Amino acid sequence: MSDNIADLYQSLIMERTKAPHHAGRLSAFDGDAEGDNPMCGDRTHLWIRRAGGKLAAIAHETRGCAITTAASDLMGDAVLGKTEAEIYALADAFESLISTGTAPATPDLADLRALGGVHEYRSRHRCATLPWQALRAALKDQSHG
Amino acid sequence: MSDNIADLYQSLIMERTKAPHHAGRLSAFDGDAEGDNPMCGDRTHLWIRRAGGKLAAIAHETRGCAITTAASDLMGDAVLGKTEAEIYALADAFESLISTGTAPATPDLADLRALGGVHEYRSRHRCATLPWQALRAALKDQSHG
Amino acid sequence: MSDVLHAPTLDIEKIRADFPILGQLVHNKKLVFLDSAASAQKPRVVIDAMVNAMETQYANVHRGLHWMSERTSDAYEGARDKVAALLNARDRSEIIFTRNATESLNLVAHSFGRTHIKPGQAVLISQMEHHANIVPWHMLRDAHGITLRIARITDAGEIDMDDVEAKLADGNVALLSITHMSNVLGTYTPAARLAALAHRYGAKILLDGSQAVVHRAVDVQALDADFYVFSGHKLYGPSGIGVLWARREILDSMPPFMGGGDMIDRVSYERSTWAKPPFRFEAGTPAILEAIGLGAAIDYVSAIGFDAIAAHERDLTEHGIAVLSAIEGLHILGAAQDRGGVISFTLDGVHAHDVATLLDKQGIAVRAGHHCAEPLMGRLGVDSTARASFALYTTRGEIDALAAGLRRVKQVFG
Amino acid sequence: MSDVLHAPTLDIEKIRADFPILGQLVHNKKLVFLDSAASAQKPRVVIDAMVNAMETQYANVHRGLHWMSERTSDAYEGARDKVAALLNARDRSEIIFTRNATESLNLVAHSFGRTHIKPGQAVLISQMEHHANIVPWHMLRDAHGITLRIARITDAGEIDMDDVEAKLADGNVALLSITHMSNVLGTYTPAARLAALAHRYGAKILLDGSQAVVHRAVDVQALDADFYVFSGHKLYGPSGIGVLWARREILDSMPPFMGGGDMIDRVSYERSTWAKPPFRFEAGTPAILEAIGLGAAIDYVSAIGFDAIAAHERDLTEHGIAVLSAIEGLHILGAAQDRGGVISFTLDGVHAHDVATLLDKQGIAVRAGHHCAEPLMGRLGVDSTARASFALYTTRGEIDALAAGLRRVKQVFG
Ligand SMILES: Cc1ncc(COP(=O)(O)O)c(C=O)c1O
Ligand SMILES: Cc1ncc(COP(=O)(O)O)c(C=O)c1O
Repeated sequence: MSDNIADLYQSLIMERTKAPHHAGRLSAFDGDAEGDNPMCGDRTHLWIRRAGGKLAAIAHETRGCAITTAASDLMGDAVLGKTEAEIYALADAFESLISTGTAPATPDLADLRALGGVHEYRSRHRCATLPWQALRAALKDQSHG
Repeated sequence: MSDNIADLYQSLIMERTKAPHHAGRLSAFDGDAEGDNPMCGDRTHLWIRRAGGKLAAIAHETRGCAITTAASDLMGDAVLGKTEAEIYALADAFESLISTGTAPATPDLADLRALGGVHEYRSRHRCATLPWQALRAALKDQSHG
Repeated sequence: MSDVLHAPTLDIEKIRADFPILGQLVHNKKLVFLDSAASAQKPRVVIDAMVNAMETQYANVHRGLHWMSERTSDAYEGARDKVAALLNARDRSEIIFTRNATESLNLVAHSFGRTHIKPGQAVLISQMEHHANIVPWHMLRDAHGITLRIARITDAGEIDMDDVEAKLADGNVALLSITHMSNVLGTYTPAARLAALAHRYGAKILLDGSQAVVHRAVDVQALDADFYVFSGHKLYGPSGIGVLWARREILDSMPPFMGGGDMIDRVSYERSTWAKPPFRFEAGTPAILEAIGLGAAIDYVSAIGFDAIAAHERDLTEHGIAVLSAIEGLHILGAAQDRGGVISFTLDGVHAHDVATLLDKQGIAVRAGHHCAEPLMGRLGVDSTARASFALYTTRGEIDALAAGLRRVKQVFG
Repeated sequence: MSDVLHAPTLDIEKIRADFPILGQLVHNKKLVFLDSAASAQKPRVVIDAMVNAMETQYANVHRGLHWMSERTSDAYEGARDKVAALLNARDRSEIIFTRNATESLNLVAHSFGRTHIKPGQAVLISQMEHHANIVPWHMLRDAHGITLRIARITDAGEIDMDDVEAKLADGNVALLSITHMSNVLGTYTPAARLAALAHRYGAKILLDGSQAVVHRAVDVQALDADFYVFSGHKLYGPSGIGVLWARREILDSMPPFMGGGDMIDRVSYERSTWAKPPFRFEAGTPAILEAIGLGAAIDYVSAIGFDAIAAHERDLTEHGIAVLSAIEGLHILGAAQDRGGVISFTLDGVHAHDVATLLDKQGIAVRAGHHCAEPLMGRLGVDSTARASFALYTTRGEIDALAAGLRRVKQVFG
């Protein structure tokens, strides 16, 4: 659009909102967690499975705004095949991108940078970080150990 | 004083504050009442005696500011020898003088008009009307009937 | 935009000039402020009244014997007279200043609730209450053992009067506490009928007028209400000031909510005795400047007149329903016969948050979320809605801008 | 008048120019405002901050997704940061906005009092408390069965530390709630020593900083306090805003005081769950503009610096004691070693009300009465006092004018 009202909603975000790659549940998983934002009803449920010290599979069921849905899905891309340490580093870097507007050069946030525009909307920060909070919880989840 | 800071404190008020005519107690009385203003500790105790349908005697013990003390004392002058109906009319007229700044031509407020300046000081209204409230209570007092 | 004026007696351009903020740009777009139901903008006269007090006539109230304090007390108590006139209260002592409608409700729940509602007795609310008229009753229930009943609303978003009557019928309801206008659906409730019903079954009635008082003249005596609450900041006044009106005889029978200066008659180390209403319920230094600001706001709306305001807002609401309904995939919530200037809606395939953000980028302020009425969202089967709300300074042109803005939102999500 | 400046770093004429009201005339005399302990005047920057918000950046906070609401939320939460810095709080979430110190005290009495003080346990206050720190405890006692103990003051108007210890000694005191500076006698209490004493005997300590916070830097961590309360309007901020600071772990353990919007996590028809502090304690639309004004006031005093303010006020107080003591028949109440800018006095043969009225006629504003400390009047053996109180804008010349004014009062009564 001429005046870029949709800056925030980059095509990557819109694609993943309309057709998420990681939507669904895992039948075999070793961690899961829910995140929710009572203020607007955003809700995401995550399932993860590890193999050989790395994240081998991830799926999410997200009901919420475009930002939350895309954030869940792009997170899936970013964390697959990573170690827990790498995932926490990514989470920290992403949360810093959202809250401060900038992130360190490493780790490479890659496509997650599409969500950088959320920084300007303080009331939307939680939409972008909700999936990452759920992921931290899922990584700590012992109940399926 | 040159700039009349003491307008309110007319000589009649100062005289009666320093040397009240009706200070004291009645040994024989048929009504008494106390009035107080917790905000500043002003306190007045009134005793009255009727004879032949008229107020035959009145005395007060007043601890308070110059306005309250003078108001108690000038009230004594004004009500002595009056019937209850006349006293209530005076009370109404005086209270109107204080709250509105003007009073009807009758009944004649006479010296009570010295207190008219209190009208301009809303926070002092109660100082001037306190004795009259006590008098209304003393007139209704049945306990010594 | 066409700012055609349809309510004949309201000169909208003149009114808009009274509100300095309306000329602001947001994201380089002209501000279109459609969030007045959350809090309204302030006219110049309100700002000036507060500035004037701070610059020329300020001191603490009630306790001072000097000129500044007397003048400030006059202004503060003058604001009480204005509120009394606004609500047509029988007496100025029936007006209590609080921080906001929320505090007014908590005051009633705490003071009236713990002394006049017996454990086991019930408070009846409706399905379309703001949290401010739900949570205090939860707290009273948990502390004091009352029960809470919820009257149903119809699918049109109106009070189900049969259900209200059914829930009053056993005579065990001490208080019907109900909104006078829903902040989500815009529904005006039939307050006078509700009051008659409540009284028939021995209940008192509290009306939450937070929204209602902004749009129409309110007469608490004609409604035969027992309590009425609202917030100054929605009525074009400052934040930090709210109102509780209650019948004097009820106030006389209520203990204080908070203790401190100004609300006492006498204090010793051993005990305190209470002042009469309204002071009994105003502990400590009140919101002096804010009462003065609210007084100016009441003067302002009174000068315009609620007939003109109500007519203007009725026109805006009709226009809003017409142009928004024309947008494919847009659903307006509620279809009450009698409604004020609030329209909540959902847009297929677009979350309310995304609607609000994309409208904001166009300079258009709407609210999105549960509007502090989370249980109602469940009743309506939605997680959240977007809400456009209108004030006396809102124009048809702004509503057209909203409709155009929503079409662009749909394109982005298209 | 000679406005000689004795505190080297404070440019008093420049400061006075910041306060528009100080140029006003009262009864055609230049205003000499010596009633700042009741409520202080407002500097231009406070007025401007509020006007600027209303003119350019206003909407309801927290719940909005649009620009105006985000900017207003930023400003409101920014004010919280400023208060946290002023008190050197460990965390911003420890700052709760209330209406005034009175509400802060009632919040503690209600929420902490009913959950952390068991029936039969005691609250210890002193003989020189403001009603705001007496009446809430009477109410808690009557509702909840606590007891109230009163620590003595010495004839000099200082806390009798032995008596405090004696009244703490049985370990049954849950809370020592005590003024940090008396609004009648000017006495600063030894807050850090009182905190250590309270903690030694297992009590928490609340400091009523309504007066103290105005005159000196306060560091709640250095004092090792548990609760601290004050009002914005005495600190050159607007009315309608007060502060409660408490340690986060205490706040975490406290239930809400009022219920409504913004203080909840989730609400259903059946139950509500609470948000974390500070929001748990801020129900409904807060005093937004007032918090912004208070933030500006804090910036203002911080820029001047409490070292300079305290030095200036120490100088004024010494000067005031000297010139007032020289008046025959005038008696200053209290003679504490450590005191702030408040002097209460009586004048032989002249009631305090008459003193205040006759000074007012000369343009001089002082307070007269019991100063919301009625029990202390009994302890001091007086019905009422006159009180002159000083602020950062007060001059020696104004104190000289007070002394001259009092001499004229004596003439009238002579
Ligand atoms: C020591 C003290 N505590 C409490 C208060 C109460 O303050 P507020 O009336 O602002 O609640 C005051 C001021 O009047 C005070 O001086
Ligand atoms: C219907 C209704 N009730 C109560 C409230 C609470 O108002 P406040 O937040 O000003 O206390 C609101 C506004 O949010 C409302 O719309």
